[in-house]
Amino acid sequence: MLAIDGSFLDFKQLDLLALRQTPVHRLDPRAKVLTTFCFIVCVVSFDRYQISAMLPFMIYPAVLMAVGDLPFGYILRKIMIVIPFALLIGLFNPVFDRQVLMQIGSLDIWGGWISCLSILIRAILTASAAIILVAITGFPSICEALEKLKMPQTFAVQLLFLYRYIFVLTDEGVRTARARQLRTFGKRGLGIRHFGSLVGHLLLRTWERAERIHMAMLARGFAGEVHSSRRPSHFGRTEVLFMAGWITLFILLRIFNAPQLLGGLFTGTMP
Amino acid sequence: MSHHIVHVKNLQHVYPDQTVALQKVSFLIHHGESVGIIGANGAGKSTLLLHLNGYLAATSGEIIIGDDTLSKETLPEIRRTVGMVFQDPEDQLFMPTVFDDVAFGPLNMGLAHEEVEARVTEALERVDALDLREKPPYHLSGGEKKRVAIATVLSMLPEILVLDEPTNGLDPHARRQLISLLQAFHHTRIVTSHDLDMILELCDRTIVLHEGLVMADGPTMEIFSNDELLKKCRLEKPFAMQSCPVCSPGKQPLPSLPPLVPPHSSKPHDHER
Amino acid sequence: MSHHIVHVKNLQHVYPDQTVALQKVSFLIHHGESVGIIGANGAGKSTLLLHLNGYLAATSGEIIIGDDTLSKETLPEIRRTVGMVFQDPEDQLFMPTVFDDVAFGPLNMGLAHEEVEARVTEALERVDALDLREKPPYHLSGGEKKRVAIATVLSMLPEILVLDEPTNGLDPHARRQLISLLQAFHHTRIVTSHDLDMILELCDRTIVLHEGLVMADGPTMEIFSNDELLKKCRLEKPFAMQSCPVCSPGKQPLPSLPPLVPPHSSKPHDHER
Amino acid sequence: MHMADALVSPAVGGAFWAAAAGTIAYCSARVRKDLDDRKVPLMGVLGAFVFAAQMINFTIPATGSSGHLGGGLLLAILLGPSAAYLTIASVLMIQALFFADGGLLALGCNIFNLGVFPAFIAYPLIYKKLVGRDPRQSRMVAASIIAAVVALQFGSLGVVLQTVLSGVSVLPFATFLLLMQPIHLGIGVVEGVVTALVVSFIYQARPEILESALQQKPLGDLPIKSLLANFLVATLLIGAVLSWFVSENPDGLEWSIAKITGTPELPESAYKEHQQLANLQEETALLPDYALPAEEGVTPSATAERMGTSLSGLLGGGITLVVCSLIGVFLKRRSAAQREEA
Ligand SMILES: Nc1ncnc2c1ncn2[C@@H]1O[C@H](COP(=O)(O)OP(=O)(O)OP(=O)(O)O)[C@@H](O)[C@H]1O
Ligand SMILES: Nc1ncnc2c1ncn2[C@@H]1O[C@H](COP(=O)(O)OP(=O)(O)OP(=O)(O)O)[C@@H](O)[C@H]1O
Ligand SMILES: [Mg+2]
Ligand SMILES: [Mg+2]
Repeated sequence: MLAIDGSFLDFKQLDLLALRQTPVHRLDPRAKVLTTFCFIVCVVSFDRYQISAMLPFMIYPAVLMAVGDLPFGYILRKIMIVIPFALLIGLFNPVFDRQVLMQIGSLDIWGGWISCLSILIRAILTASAAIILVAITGFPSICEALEKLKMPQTFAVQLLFLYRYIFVLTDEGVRTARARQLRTFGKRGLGIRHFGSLVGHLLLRTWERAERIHMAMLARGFAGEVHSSRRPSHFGRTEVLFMAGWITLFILLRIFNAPQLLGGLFTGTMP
Repeated sequence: MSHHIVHVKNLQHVYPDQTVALQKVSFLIHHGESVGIIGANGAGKSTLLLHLNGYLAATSGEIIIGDDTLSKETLPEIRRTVGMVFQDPEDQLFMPTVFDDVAFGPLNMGLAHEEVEARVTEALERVDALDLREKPPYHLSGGEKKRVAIATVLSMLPEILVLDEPTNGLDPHARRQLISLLQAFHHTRIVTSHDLDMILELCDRTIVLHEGLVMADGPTMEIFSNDELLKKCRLEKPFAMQSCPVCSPGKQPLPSLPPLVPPHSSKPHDHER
Repeated sequence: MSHHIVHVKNLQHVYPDQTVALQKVSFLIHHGESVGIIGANGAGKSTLLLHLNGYLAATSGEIIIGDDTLSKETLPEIRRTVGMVFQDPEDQLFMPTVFDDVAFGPLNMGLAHEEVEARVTEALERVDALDLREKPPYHLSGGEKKRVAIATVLSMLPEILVLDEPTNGLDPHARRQLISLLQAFHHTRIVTSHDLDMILELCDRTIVLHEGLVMADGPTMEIFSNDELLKKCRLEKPFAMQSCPVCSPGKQPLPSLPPLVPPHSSKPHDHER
Repeated sequence: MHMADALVSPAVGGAFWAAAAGTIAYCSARVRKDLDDRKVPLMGVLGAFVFAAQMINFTIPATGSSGHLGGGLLLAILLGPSAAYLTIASVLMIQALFFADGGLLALGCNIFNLGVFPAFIAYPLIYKKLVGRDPRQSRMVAASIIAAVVALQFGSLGVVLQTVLSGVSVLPFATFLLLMQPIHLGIGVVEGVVTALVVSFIYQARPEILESALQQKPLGDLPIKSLLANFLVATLLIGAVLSWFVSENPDGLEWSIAKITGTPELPESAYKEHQQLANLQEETALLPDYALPAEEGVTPSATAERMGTSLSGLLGGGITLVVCSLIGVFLKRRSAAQREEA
């Protein structure tokens, strides 16, 4: 149970990070969303045996974490949570792909190991990009950006409601789970029948809350449309520079294997 | 402009499951009055309030706000006139930031952006929450949430302010702040609460509901002096009017007064350890 | 049997997001005492209570219940000893009927069915809710829910009863009932609340929390006579003491007593129409 | 089980993004047309409910392991297909952003796998048909189980197909399928039982909630069959294109460059320098090409050469990491200093 409280709080903290005021926080959210997307596409477009060429992409999360004043340990912890799934599938690679691609001393390195490591690096890169995006933008602004990029309004608005009430409802969920746990005396888990009733109660309360929210909206003149109160944000020169700079860098790094060139300088394998 | 009376005539409400929440309720509230509505759990207070801005439709009876009888046509105008603050501010603060939330009503009224800005600033200033503008509501404390919830309503410049149990869950300090805030308004105020001391401070007039009926309606002091009435309606005198337990332990509502030196204090507490 | 003391030593709690909710809290509560824990919103009251039955683990410090120090091994035994009633009864009632809910704890303790039956009946009787046995909890009123929530805990025969804001949202009558109910227990009772009048009636001893520290611990009467302390901790005197000329000399309790015939009553109210 | 960015190729991710986005647009239009302005807050709050419910675990009988509610089918039952689809999509979006669960590029795949099947197949074609207008407990349990199993089987099939098509994992199709489908059979049964329990609880407490969902008009002007047919065609097309794509050229960027320049290889740059660099890259990549043959008889000299190139790759990689971190540390110091001044 404590673990759950913990991960939920993580959620709150990520949200708090978005309230900071740094140059990257102030950028128009569209620029950040699009850049993140390009980053991810470039990273996943590497072929499955590629490792070294992906490493320079670390520069993007590193710079944003630094400029955005994000706590490194915290972001790292969040990334660690995601890695197991990718690794789970990736670990099958050494089983099925045993062609020897490389030898270190007398040790054969199978293609499977390489591609597994490649998956791991992808997971770290893409996960950190997503988490950093939220931490420097904030969820509501991401929604706003997506709406400007033509996401339907109905979807955007209900997404905002979802986000808003996650905090309230998970609190409720935690308290209910807690009340139950305190009367179970170390018996693990919950019988499935009890589960139905417990979640049913939670659903009932949720439904009633939705009715009250709707009531509050009507009381303030809601007539089916949520008007954006945002002052028009502008996509200015800074944004263009930010996007153009990063995307150019991503493409260059995608085409040229920088570490290889760099390493070549030292080992003298430059042609 | 009308003089913004609230006139409820023979209001009855039956919920779909046949619960009769209001049997026959009538009263007239004049402009600028501050009226408390009190009653036991389930007496029908919240149900009554939800009629005042047309969220619930009366089973029978009539409601007149200002010059308009409540009906489908007058609903938008009436919702603009009657500002409703719900019991749980969580339900009322549903937008991503405090600013968005306070701007929600004015935007729905179709106002221009500068006008909205101005109203939001003014409303937040009045509840002393201007510095919370950009915060998301889930990072506010209970008292702050309540104040912002009131601002969301003030920004629509309502003539009548309706509040359901505003002091619930607040600590004494936050409660005191809220009461001062409400005292400073010149709107008509209609307030329900179980906090009878708040009613005593805030409201000149009190309406007592009991099982969907108006049992009494009159000056707050008179109502709270009527022991029989209070008892019948599952109410009590406000504590401020009950005698002080320290000074008059003789005749008094407390079953047993704790001795001034309780048994345990013979041993020293070791919270200093 | 042990004498069921509750001994908290240098308790500190830091939430995962680095909020320091309790800085250093120590106290000793003896068997049969009734102790109030008061403080402003966010002072750490609920956090403290959640430690007493091991739901939250202390960041540092120690908790001794009866003869056992709270630890992983003693947890089941301690949860049996300490019965916890949460603020919102909705959180606590999750089974299809009241009976199931009250039986949930005893069944988990592995008791035989007759024994469970007996305990449920006894617990419901004590809170005067035997006739609600077969009802689903979502159809109960606020006061009823509260009483059933207490029964769910009583059925486990706890030695120590811990209640978080038990009177919140109850009408004066239900509140009075609840207080009498609690007064009749001989368990150790630990109660938090913003309802200081309830604390005054129910608790001989009061602990004042402020920003995670114990600011005072002593006889309730003494605490509530200390104006300076109360002010510092964002608290007020209980209302019953505010109006008393002896207890609050000088300062008139009610800012201004409304005249017995308020201005508006010159016109007759027409709620009888 | 979620698809992850690390396993998806840009082509597969992009194709399903397009499919998901199209469906979202369609469903949003439908919900708007409903004119039930209660629906939008309700969808949002129920989405949040799914998160809350997922924090509560139950014990799966006879296994000792624990599970939680998935929620897709439940949402469909409470909200109807279009609104449920949008809600599921937004739940997944939050998971992708906040927990990096799945990932942004794989989001399209996940919305497709976990949204389309429960909302547009399992609920209208199975659950609704089986329960009809008579939600008795036994019928409801059976219908929920079947519907949930079908939805999850399709969903996990989707994960398998997308993974295999992407070609990042080398799990053979058949093996992967044999791994995934039985697991999801179990998960489906549990999901069905749990959904049925929650629904019957609601039916007892507030029957009108379910009735209003049941009364909803069938999917109006665009009949569900044609919608499904569209899905089917789209999926087949995507599948066909992708399989060609994967077998022909595993590298999306190279492919698109080839597409743009009309040549099958990287553009033979007119500039000599560029040409040189391109060669260089080809020769010195840690593992230059996906299709690199790994026959037995690799000559010693070839091995040595490869050793050389991989060494430089490792070294260069190490240096790159150090440089990245140093830049990070430097920037952090600087911005901290600036804040101090301010
Ligand atoms: N949605 C509903 N459906 C059916 N009955 C309802 C509904 N809401 C309230 N009731 C019933 O109507 C009656 C009046 O309820 P109401 O909420 O108005 O009371 P209240 O005076 O506000 O009580 P409290 O002090 O507890 O807030 C109660 O008996 C209640 O059970
Ligand atoms: N789960 C949590 N994560 C982080 N901080 C928390 C959490 N719960 C409470 N807090 C913080 O810890 C402090 C103490 O909270 P707590 O709930 O114990 O206060 P309280 O005295 O019970 O207040 P109230 O009178 O409003 O119930 C507050 O600052 C609160 O914001
Ligand atoms: Mg009410
Ligand atoms: Mg508390």
